[in-house]
Amino acid sequence: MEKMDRRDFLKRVGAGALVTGAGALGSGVMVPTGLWAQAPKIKGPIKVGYQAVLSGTLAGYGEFHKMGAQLAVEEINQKGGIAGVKVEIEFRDSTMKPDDAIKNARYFVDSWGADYLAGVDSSGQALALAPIMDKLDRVLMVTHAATEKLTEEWVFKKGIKQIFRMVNSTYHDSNAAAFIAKDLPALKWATVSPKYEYGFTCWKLFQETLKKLKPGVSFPAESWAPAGTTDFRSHINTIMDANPDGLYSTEWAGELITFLKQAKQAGLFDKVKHVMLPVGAAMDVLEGMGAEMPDNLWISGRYFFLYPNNKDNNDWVARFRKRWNHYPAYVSEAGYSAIYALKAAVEKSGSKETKALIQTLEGMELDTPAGRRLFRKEDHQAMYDVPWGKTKGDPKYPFKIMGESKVIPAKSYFSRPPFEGPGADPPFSS
Amino acid sequence: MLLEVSNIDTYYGTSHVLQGVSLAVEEGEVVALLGRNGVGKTTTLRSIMGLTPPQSGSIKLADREICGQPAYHVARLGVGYMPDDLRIFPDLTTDENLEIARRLSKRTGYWNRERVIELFPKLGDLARARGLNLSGGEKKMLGIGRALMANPRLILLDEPSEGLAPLIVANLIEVLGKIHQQGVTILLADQNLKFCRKACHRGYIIEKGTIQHQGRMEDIWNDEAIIRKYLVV
Amino acid sequence: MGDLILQIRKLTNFFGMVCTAKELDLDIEAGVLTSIIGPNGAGKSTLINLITGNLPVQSGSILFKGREISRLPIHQRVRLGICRSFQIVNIFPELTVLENLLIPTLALSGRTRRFFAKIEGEDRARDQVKNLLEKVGLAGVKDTPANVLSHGDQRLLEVGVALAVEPSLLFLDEPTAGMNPVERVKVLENIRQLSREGQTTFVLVEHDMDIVFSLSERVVVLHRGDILGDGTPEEIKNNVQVREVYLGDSV
Amino acid sequence: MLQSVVQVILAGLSTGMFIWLVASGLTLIFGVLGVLNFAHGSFYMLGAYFCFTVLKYMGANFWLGLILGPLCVCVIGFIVERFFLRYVYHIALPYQLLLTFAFVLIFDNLVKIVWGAGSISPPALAALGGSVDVLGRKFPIYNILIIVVGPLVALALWGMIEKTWWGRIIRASSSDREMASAIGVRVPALFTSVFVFGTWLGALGGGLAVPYVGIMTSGMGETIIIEAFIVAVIGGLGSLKGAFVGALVIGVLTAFGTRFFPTFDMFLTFILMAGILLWRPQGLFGVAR
Amino acid sequence: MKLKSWQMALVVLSLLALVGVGLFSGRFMIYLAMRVMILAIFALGYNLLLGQTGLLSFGHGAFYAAGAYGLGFFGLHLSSHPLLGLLAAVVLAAVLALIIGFFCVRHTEIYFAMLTLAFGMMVFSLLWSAREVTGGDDGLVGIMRDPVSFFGLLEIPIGKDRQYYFLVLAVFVLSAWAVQRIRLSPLGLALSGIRENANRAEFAGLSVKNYRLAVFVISGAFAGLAGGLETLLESNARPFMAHWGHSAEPILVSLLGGLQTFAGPLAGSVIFIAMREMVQRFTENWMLWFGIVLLVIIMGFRGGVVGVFQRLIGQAGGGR
Repeated sequence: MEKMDRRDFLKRVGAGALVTGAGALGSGVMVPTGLWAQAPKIKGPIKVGYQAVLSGTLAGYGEFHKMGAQLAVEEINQKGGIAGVKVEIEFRDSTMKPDDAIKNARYFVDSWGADYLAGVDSSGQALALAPIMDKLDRVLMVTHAATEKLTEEWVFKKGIKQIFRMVNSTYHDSNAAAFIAKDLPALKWATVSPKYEYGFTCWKLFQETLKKLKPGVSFPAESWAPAGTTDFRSHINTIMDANPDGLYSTEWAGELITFLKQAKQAGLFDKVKHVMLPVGAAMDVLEGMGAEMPDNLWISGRYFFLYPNNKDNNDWVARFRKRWNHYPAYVSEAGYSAIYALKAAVEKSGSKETKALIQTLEGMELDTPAGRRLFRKEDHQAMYDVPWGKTKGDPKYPFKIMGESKVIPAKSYFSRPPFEGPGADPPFSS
Repeated sequence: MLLEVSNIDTYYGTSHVLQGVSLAVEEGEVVALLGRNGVGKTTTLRSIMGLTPPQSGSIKLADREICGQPAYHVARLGVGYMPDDLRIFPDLTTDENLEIARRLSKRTGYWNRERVIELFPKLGDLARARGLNLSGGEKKMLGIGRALMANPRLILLDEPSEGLAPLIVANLIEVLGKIHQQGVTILLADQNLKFCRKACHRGYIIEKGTIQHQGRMEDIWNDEAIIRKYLVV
Repeated sequence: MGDLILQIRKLTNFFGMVCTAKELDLDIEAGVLTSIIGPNGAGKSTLINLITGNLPVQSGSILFKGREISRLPIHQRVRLGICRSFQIVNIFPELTVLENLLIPTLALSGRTRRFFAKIEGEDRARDQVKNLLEKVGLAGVKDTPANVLSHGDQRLLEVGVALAVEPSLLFLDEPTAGMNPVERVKVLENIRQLSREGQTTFVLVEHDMDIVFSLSERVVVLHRGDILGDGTPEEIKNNVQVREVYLGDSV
Repeated sequence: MLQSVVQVILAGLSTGMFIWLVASGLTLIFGVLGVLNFAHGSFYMLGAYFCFTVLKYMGANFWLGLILGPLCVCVIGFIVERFFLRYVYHIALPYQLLLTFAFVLIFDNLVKIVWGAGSISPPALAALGGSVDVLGRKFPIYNILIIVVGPLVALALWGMIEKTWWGRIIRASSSDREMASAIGVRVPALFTSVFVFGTWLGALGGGLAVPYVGIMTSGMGETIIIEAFIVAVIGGLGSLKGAFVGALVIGVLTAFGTRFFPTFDMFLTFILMAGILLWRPQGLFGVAR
Repeated sequence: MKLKSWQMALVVLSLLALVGVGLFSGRFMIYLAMRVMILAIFALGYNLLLGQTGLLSFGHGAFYAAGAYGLGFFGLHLSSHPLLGLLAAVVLAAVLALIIGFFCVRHTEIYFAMLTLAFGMMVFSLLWSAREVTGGDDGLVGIMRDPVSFFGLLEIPIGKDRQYYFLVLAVFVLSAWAVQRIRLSPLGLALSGIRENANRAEFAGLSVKNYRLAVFVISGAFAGLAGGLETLLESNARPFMAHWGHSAEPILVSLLGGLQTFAGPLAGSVIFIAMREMVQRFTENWMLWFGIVLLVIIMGFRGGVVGVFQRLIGQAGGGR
């Protein structure tokens, strides 16, 4: 395995940034420029196969995916497409089942003729797709599934180069949370988390990192809720029996709403002062909880529409709201950016061939609503910063927002891989 | 003619059970359907009731065609039925078994709970006992009582004397007499010739799905050849 | 003749709800065509159910050829040589006549365990079934599904299926019910013939007294779970008690 | 420890009563019609959505929504029974399951089309949103309401079945359809009415579920129907008493399992189910069919 | 039972078509065809239980999963020989079916269905919970298709989908042939007898319980075979395979095609996968339309598609 030290890595990143920067020079972010209009003509439309869950209890996530990706396609086509070629997009229901994910991907590539794949919600689906991606040989831009194994094992170790991930992985949900937690006056942490790999992994990483960052901590209780839990009363009891100072929970979507509502009723937030919800800043949760959302919970997500507070992002949120009458969810941003990543890659490489796209995407920097993303060459993970903050009310919004945001730089908690061995685990003191 | 069954053919699956059965019952008569096991007595009653609709033929109740009508319709026209296995509703108490039959029929008349209990005083003591806890004899009383509660013009009784001790059979004859006095027409199917002789006016003898003989009960009783042929060893 | 093929001792709990439990003793002699008669609810069917295993025996013993069988499952009793036909048609309705008869024939020789052989290749069983078809007179309809046969033919098939396991003791529960006269004669001839051959001891439950008296060598009268009469047809015909039972109790 | 156990029992009771509300309709329908209605979970879901809609658009209060919402679902139940289910009573069980399963697919998607794909999270009820103190820990008033409502529904059902005229006809018809028709019961009409009533029970459960669960989604019926199935099977299919006891057992067992054996709580439910079925195939209070 | 000439022609044509798909079709078609064949193996075996013997199991997903995980474990820890792996899949599934079947076959109808459901879900929750061994909900991932090697003398690569297709086709044809042999064997006849009239079968000298257990194990083995094949195709095994929702698939397929025919599960598998695929192409609310189609089939084509087809042929040919 090729060894690489940090300086090398930074150099490459720097170089990538330079190139990309040059490409974007003098133009508004995301706005197609004339620079690549002269590029050799690409044949036919560029086809994007996008799969997300469109049925069942999580169907709302699929809709948010669609809004983002659809908006990007509309914008791009309105302005003449990618390098003069129209973008076509087709959505398919992934049903959250791995075998359906595989079937969809095969359909997109082998039958419909997709040039680029995006979407995928669950870790199980992403991992099921990983082994066949080299055979399908299309770039798969994962916009939701969070398992670190995808980029760490399949891209980095096994060299399945077709896989990229637009969003944060479990490292953000666990390690970054630990970085926040270490500064909180809480020594005893407990969790109520989903009873599947995502929940298990995040809790394990959170504990490991926090232990290193703050040796005195203990973890007196954990409680696991199977998918589809509608009643968290017993889980809440488990936590309250342990009497912790802090609660960490990777519950998400509807189940997080249910959990928060029931925990509030049970007075959990009166007893436990420090609560961390790594995916609590999702729009469905914030909107769903509305005014009932307790104040002062630490929340984060893959993206939050008020961050970064700059013109690009604010304009995008405005466009999104105008088009869909919704605030963008994090999957919307990921879906949107996934299409723009394709655009950037195609325009830069002048080709829609997978090989060219991979080469271009590796190390590419991309300005997106969530801020500047860097696709790490080694594991194809997009590096970008997502804030943590505490819930608070704001008269401008009918729901609680993230106040007092705190940004942990992605690279400080996101270093493993490619840096294996001693010192690769957080805390990653430089 | 209150009941006129003409030439009905009834099948159970492929089994041609009734082969052109015809019989008639006058208003106010007590008529017996005699025959050994398995000759078609039960099926005849079920066909009249609409539980096993005949494939062809005609059944008229007071000149109204009821062949092929659903059972509940026949019941509401005033036909009471007691099946051979009685089929007392096991989850219902004695009172409820009676009540349900009365309220479902829109007919009014002589018969009500008090009158039935007058007829079978034992049922008064068992008012709150569930059907499944009753003895065979008690069920039989309840079965007859239930059939009466609808104030029917005609009741069909399947094997009323079967399994009853001699003393009770005698009692039953008395009871049927009382019922008859109230103007109820009775068609019963039974194997017990002595019982039928005392309880009925006329009799039909059925064998292998066809009526073989008919006549006044006294005549049948005195016809040794007929008895030997159709009824006894 | 004269060997006891079946000995029933102190069998209880075998008839309907009407009467209290009594104990019953009954012997069946090998080779003697026996009929069991009695009015409804006398306990005839229950008795057969107990002997053949359809109902569990509560107490008492049943010895078949000297062997206690009252706790054995049905199929083991069948393999020992006890079989029965049913009062209501009880065959394999959607299978053809041939298949109906093949099942017991193959089962008897343990060949139904063969899961990869072709049924066409089961020559021995096919020969046996062919004989049987001739015997019961269904050869002409052998490929007809059983449920489209006439009722009489279904009854014939019912008897045929029971015979196919080559029982040494066979209970026939109203074998001629629902048959037309021609079929009836055919069945009765068969029974008489087979009984004479002596491999099978027949026990008949019948209501048709013509049949009972013309066929049986011994008649047992059951009434409320009790044996009311037992003897030759002539003896039974002249038994006053029996007559009473059929015409109704002393009213 | 005592505090913990009491809390777990309370949580188990409220879970159990919840499942009971859904299982009661399922059991009633099976007991009388002999049909395993897989779409019962859909009625639960539709109940939730209709209650919510009544609440939202008619400006009605929660109780009125709880009355009107399920009534709307009854209309759907009527259509399902009268025009579809009625024709499969006499055919084999798998077809019945398949038919009701088809309705699950249809209703789930119709809800998605009509109300949108995302979860809907209605605001908490002002009056019942609070909590009371039980051994030093808060317990929601609404859960207490459910713990009370569950037995009340059981009592009402029991009273209806045992004491009313309609209940008598139901009992008579469920044990002997043919005899019931022979004394004048219009059995098909009765079945329709029972099905519609069962639908109403399921929809009522759905309406009550929303403040309890906090959200509703287009697939919300699928989890609950499995739990209701398990409960109905353990208790004995068709036995309301069994469903009630089964719901309590499963509710409390799940609560204890979650609290004390977190790894195998799912496993426990099914091992209990298998154990009971092996010991008594007809379920705790079922009658062998 | 002799094949009629049109049936023979249909078989030959289907085989030719299948080979043609493998040789000339696009990759997606090949993939779909493999899914259809794997589902068909599952359903054909299952239908020995449901159609032939009349037992409704809601737990055959457990045996499918046993095959999938069996092949997965075998491949990851012992040998990555695909045929040995498939053998391991079948053996593990059959053993599991023997154990579960032992408890279940004494009951029938709805009780049998519910018991098998409970056992199947137990397997599901074990697969889900025993993360260290099974990988939890992520399942076993990355099971590769090594070449089929015959003692090192001959190696047939199956890495590419088109190559693997012919292995699946071969297994499928063998399975279909085997199932048909079983259907037409003395055992098959005995099973039909048990379905038609268990009491009479008992009086024909059959130990009904043992025969039920035997067919339970046989159908479980076919489920395991299908599970193993799918694991090789998708290179993963996942707990959902044991879920009742997956157990319901062969039921659905058999009912769609027709319960009491050999071709029923085959036709059902084609319809199930092809219809879903087609509906999915024109609407995202595919479940709605799928539900409506199901409704129409149940209300209108009760004997399944094959049953209706046969009736048409029968009418055209003038009776049976």
